[in-house]
Amino acid sequence: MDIFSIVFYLFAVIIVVSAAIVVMSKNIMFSAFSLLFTFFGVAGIYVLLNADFIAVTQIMIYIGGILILIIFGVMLTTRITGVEIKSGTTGKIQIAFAGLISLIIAITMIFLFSNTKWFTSELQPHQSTIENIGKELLTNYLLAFEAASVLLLIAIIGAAFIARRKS
Amino acid sequence: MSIGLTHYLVLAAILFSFGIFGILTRKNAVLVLMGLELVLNSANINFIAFAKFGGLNIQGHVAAIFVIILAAAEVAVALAIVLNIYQNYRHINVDEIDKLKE
Amino acid sequence: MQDTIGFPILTWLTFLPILGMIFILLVPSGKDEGSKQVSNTIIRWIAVVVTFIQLILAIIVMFAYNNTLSGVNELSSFQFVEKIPWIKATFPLVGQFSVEYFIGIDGISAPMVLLTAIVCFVAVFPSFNIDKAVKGYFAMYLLLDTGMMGVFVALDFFLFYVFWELMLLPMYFLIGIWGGPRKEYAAIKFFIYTLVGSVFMLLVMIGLYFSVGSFNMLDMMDLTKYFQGSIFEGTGTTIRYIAFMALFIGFAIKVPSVPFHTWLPDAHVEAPTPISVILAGVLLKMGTYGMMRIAFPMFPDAVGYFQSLIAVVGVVSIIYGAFCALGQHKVGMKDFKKLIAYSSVSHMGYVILGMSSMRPEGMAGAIFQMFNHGTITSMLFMIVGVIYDRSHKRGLDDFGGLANKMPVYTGIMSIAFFAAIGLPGLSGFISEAMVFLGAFKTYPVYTMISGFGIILGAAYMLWTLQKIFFGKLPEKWAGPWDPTKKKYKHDDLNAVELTALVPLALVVIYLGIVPSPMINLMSASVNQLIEIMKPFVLIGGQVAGM
Amino acid sequence: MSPENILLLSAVVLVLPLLGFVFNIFFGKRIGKPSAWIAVIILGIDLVLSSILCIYKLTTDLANQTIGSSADTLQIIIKDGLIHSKLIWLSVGDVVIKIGIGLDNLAAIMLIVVTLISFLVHLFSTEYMSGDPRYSRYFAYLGLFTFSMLGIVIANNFLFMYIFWELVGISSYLLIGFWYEKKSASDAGKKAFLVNRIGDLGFLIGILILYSTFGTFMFDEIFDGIGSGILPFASGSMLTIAGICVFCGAIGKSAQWPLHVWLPDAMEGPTPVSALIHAATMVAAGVYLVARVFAMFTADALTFIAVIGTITAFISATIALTQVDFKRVLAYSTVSQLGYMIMALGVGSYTNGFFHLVTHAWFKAALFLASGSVIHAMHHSLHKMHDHHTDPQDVRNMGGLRKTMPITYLTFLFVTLAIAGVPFTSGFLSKDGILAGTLAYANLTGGWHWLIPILAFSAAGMTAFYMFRLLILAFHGQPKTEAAAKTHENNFVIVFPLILLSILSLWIFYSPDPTNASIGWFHRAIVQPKTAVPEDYQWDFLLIEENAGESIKEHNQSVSNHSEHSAEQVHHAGHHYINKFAEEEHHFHGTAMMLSLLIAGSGILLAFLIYQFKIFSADNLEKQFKPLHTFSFRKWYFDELYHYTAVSGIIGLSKLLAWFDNLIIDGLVNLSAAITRVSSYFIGHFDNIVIDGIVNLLANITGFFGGVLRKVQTGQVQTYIALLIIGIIALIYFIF
Repeated sequence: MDIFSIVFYLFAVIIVVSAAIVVMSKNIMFSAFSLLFTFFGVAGIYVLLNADFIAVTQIMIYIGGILILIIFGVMLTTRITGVEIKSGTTGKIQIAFAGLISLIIAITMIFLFSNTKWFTSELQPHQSTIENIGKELLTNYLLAFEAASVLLLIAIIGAAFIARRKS
Repeated sequence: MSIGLTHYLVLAAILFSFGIFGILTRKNAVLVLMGLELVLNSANINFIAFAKFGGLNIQGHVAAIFVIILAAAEVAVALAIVLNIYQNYRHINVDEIDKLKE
Repeated sequence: MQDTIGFPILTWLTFLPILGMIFILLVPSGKDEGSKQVSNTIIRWIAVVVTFIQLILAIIVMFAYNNTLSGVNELSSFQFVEKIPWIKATFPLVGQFSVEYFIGIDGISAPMVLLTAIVCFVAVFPSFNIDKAVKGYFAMYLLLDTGMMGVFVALDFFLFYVFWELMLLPMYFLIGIWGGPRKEYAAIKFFIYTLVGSVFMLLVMIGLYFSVGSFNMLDMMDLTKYFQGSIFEGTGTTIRYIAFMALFIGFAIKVPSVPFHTWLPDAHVEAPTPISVILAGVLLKMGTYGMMRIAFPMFPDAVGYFQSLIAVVGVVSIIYGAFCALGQHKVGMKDFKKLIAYSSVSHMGYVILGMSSMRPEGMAGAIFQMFNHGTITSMLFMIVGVIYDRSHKRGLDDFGGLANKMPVYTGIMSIAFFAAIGLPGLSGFISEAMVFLGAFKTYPVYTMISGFGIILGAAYMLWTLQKIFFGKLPEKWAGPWDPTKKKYKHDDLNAVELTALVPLALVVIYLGIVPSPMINLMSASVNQLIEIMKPFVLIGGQVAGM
Repeated sequence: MSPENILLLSAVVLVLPLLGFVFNIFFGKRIGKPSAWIAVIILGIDLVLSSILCIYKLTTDLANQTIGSSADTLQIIIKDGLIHSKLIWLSVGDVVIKIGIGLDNLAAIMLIVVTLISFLVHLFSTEYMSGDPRYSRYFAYLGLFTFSMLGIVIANNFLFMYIFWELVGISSYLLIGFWYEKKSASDAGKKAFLVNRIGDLGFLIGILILYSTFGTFMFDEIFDGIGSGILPFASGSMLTIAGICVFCGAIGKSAQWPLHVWLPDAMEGPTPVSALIHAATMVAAGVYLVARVFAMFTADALTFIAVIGTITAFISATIALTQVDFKRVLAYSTVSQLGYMIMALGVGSYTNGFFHLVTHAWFKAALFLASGSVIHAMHHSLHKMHDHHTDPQDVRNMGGLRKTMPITYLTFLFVTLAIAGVPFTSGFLSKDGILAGTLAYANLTGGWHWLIPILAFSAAGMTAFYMFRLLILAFHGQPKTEAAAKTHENNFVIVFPLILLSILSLWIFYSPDPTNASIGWFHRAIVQPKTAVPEDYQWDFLLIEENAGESIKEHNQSVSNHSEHSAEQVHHAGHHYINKFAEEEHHFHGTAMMLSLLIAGSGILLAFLIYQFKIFSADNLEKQFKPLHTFSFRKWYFDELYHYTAVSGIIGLSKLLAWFDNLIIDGLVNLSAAITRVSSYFIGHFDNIVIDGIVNLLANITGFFGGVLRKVQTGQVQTYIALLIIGIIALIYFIF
């Protein structure tokens, strides 16, 4: 077992455990903080996959943006002092049913992934991806890029519009 | 056995399942959103894994970036909706919001 | 490829109205009566400004235009060309499907571009009288403008077709919503007629595409580029004759030539004034333009086969249209607009006759006649619009003695009428004379027959002139003070109407005295077109040796 | 003057009236009455300039030269006394269309005719039209007309000719219909324009034939082409047809039979206009055209021209015998005289034909202006009496004007003598020449051609008769109405043109010998051009004899160099006739003179016997020859004939076609639409009942199951997601 594997499994464990906490914890704040670890773990996996830019993006956007947003959402919608800080689940039968479904899908996917002969290419020597991503974004994916920026703009405006307090 | 493509895929599958579980079980809309984030992250792992091993190369990275962008937008809008729901219902329990039924 | 300006001017020319349309749609419509007025005024002036800029651009194009270059089927001598891949898709069975955004002008389209810009600009002014759904009206108007301009600059058949259909839709709504009492009938009739024409065109277009492998019109004109064994390969085959006939009918509906003309009187009668102006001024030209741009150079062999038939269609249109116009004095509604509609049929017949001659004079005369008919008929329809606005009548028997009440109006109208009957010194004469000169060399007998058209033309025009303007003023025209309109009903032209009419009158007079700028514009292209046709068609020469 | 300057000056002469037109159209109304004087001054300048041009042209012998080549934009050519320019107007591919103006003796003399009469008419109109609400507009139209007429005169190509031809038509339309409140006036304008258009169509076809043959509009190039043996469609008869087609233009404009019907109606226009347009200039344009392109007419075409001219001269003379409207008599006399000119050109008497044009222009303009003077006076007198029903133009309301309007009477008398062909007038000279020409022609060709001189002489007799009838009825005897008695002589502005024009009708201005015009300057200046038509298609007597050309040149030179005495000597010395026809004409000169004097004298005598001395009662004669009288009075029923054939035919056809278009063609379209609608109605019902029934059945079944499955729809997002995922799993298993 080389150091690479160790690191991978370390991150994998972090991810799995924290994800489990996210979905199972009764306390919504716990969930939120576990989500932080999950995101960190995923960022680590990205690093292992030579995706430096994506890893940085993951940290900056997911952790710096999305997570903060979610926490704000929690705070805004939950009376901190009230009873509702703990989030309930939907009931025993549903939990069992959902667990079953999740299990089935997990087993199915793992089965599929491990039994498929993926087409694999030679590993590329590692190089910084930032420059290439930049080029791609501004050439082949220019339209998509622009569309995405418009989408973000719309999302901002839309979010502000939806969330505004009705007079 | 060195860490290969399958490892990453399996990890992603597990993450995905957790995400689905979260979405299906939680009452709180914000927690549902967290589940959704997990699902998106698992997808991203797949993209990046294929970028490295499957010859998807830089395109995989770009796709991942777009997923992240979409996630950001989605969270913003979804939280806005959540706030709106909160203002209307004074709670954000998704199982009690069944106006769609009518 | 000549790009003398270094600026995609044709794209601007074409899509500027769309930009204007967006602006117009952004203007908030007011809630109360006062703010509604304000927003309507803003919308109207946006339309004026947009079409005016378009006109300026068109004039710039004309100045920058190099009239020694021929165009027609040579890519290298087209001007202001823009060529960008637009749609590119690969289908498993069909193969690659590619459409280009390919535009440019040559001597055939240049006069039409100018005409479109002029007519669209002047027709804005009579549109000021539209009070119903102003925003929608002008949005449609500008969309129509883009469609028309696009048809004249497109060099890719698919693009051409797209613009062709694009212009159809706003026209349908403009007639169907803002039209007269039988507007639905007229709009549907117009729509179906034109759609039938488009279907013919579409079929041939697809056939050509499979034969050439692209929608590039210039490739379609090159017989050597046709695939081996494709349906339109070779010359003189039956399928090519059928295809040409389909195209010809498709375009003849638009012209409209007898016997495909009956949509025109109805559409004109029901359409509001500015739409009549555009319909007669620009839309009809698309038919003959399509023949010159597409049907003729792509199927020269079929033109040779059907040449005398085309000439006959022209002659019949001239005579039949003139007779029907004359008949409007006696039967039916005695509608002024209907009379002009039939006169359009007659005048467009000269274009077809000129084209069929395949002589440089005839061909150039045909293009020039297209331009002149556009300006003259626009004037005529606006003239009808002027009295219709004042009296809400346009029957030929409803008026009389207007010359005394409205002298300026009568003066401008005389110019239009005399231009329409081909008075020398006005532009209509030059083009008709050139058509005659060319056509006589190829078809002397047909030309002599069509000569009766000028007598009939004079007859119905002078008759109209007499009924409406001469004689004694009838009682109702001594009309009382109309308090709602704050003017006498028979007021002479106001500033808005003058702005629309005077430029056209000046163009008509100027081109009547100095036609060479316009003729030089098209000269090289006309020659090139005739070069393409030469191996296949009958071209009259000096008749001495015959 | 250099050639450029001559042409420049001609262009100035041409354009000046146009400036007047533009000025009066835009500013005339604002400045009011002075606008007329501006027009008069412009015409005065024009008159001076054209006089300079004419005198220079007639007295100078220009050497042949060419400035510039045919490829240049502007080329100036002097050849055989014609100085002209060629300017490239349009070029399309290999087709080059040129225009230009030219000046030769013919045009130079015509310039004076047009500008002088136009000037006098302008002057006359300042008084005659005063008080009209569209006073300045009237002068604008006069300017436009003068411009167009001058354009016809100095055109050197068919295209220009045709352009100005049409412009003349339109300005005449505007002027005839000037009082457009009257329906009859606007009708007359329309009629004039349309009838002219029929002739113009022929003209256009003629031009098209020539253009398609020679590829040019230039007169000289076309003549050269014909001369070098190129014929349209390689056939001489096509050349004849081309000639006849071109002549059709003249038939229309010069009101020749069968298109003469517009001219009498055109008298609805203001009287000065009638003098300018319908007496002296515009109607003479047809004659001018024939003279201008004389070189291209074949023998057959010339015969056709002569026959048309003769018929016109005769028919209109018979109509004029019975008309009672002052101006209509003059109108028919104009038609008749125009027929004379056309006939003269047709028989080959080129110089005399054109000579008659000029002399006729003076005296007919004078007649019309005199009639204008009479009508003006009658109108005023009626106006003072507040009588608005009596027709001021009807000769039956006049009489005795000799005493109240002495100057008008004297001038009218003099020009009536001129038109009747009494010696010492210009009319005598020119008419005599024409009659001699017809005799010569008939003698040379023989056969039925003798009808031409016979009809010509009888028309001359009738002319003398009806002119004196008019004179006697209007001026002699007792006033027949109160209004006539109260008329007054008009003021100087009206009378001056009358005097000037009647002075111009003296013989002395054209020839020192009152019996023979051929020794005057006019006949030296205007010489029949060398015919371009190949000998096979031309009368041999019209061909210019080879040696004759030389002697003519010498003759001309000697004339310009020596005194008239020596000219006379050369004249009598013998062989200088340009062709056989001229010689024959000379021989018949004496006979024609005697005959015409006899016939005119008897015509005048008869008029005096009937109307002055009442030896024969006019009423009795009328009763006796009732059918003939009615036939003449109703103008041979030409108007009715045309109305019931051509006009009704065309209107009927147009009605039919409009109806056909409305009902049949549109009907077919609507029928197909209706068929579609009906079939769609049935299909719709089928669709509604059968197909829709099946669909509804299915829908009910679905509804039932839907009701069952409805319970699944909880409205909860999570349930939906769960179901979705189950679906996906199922799909995965289904696939693999």
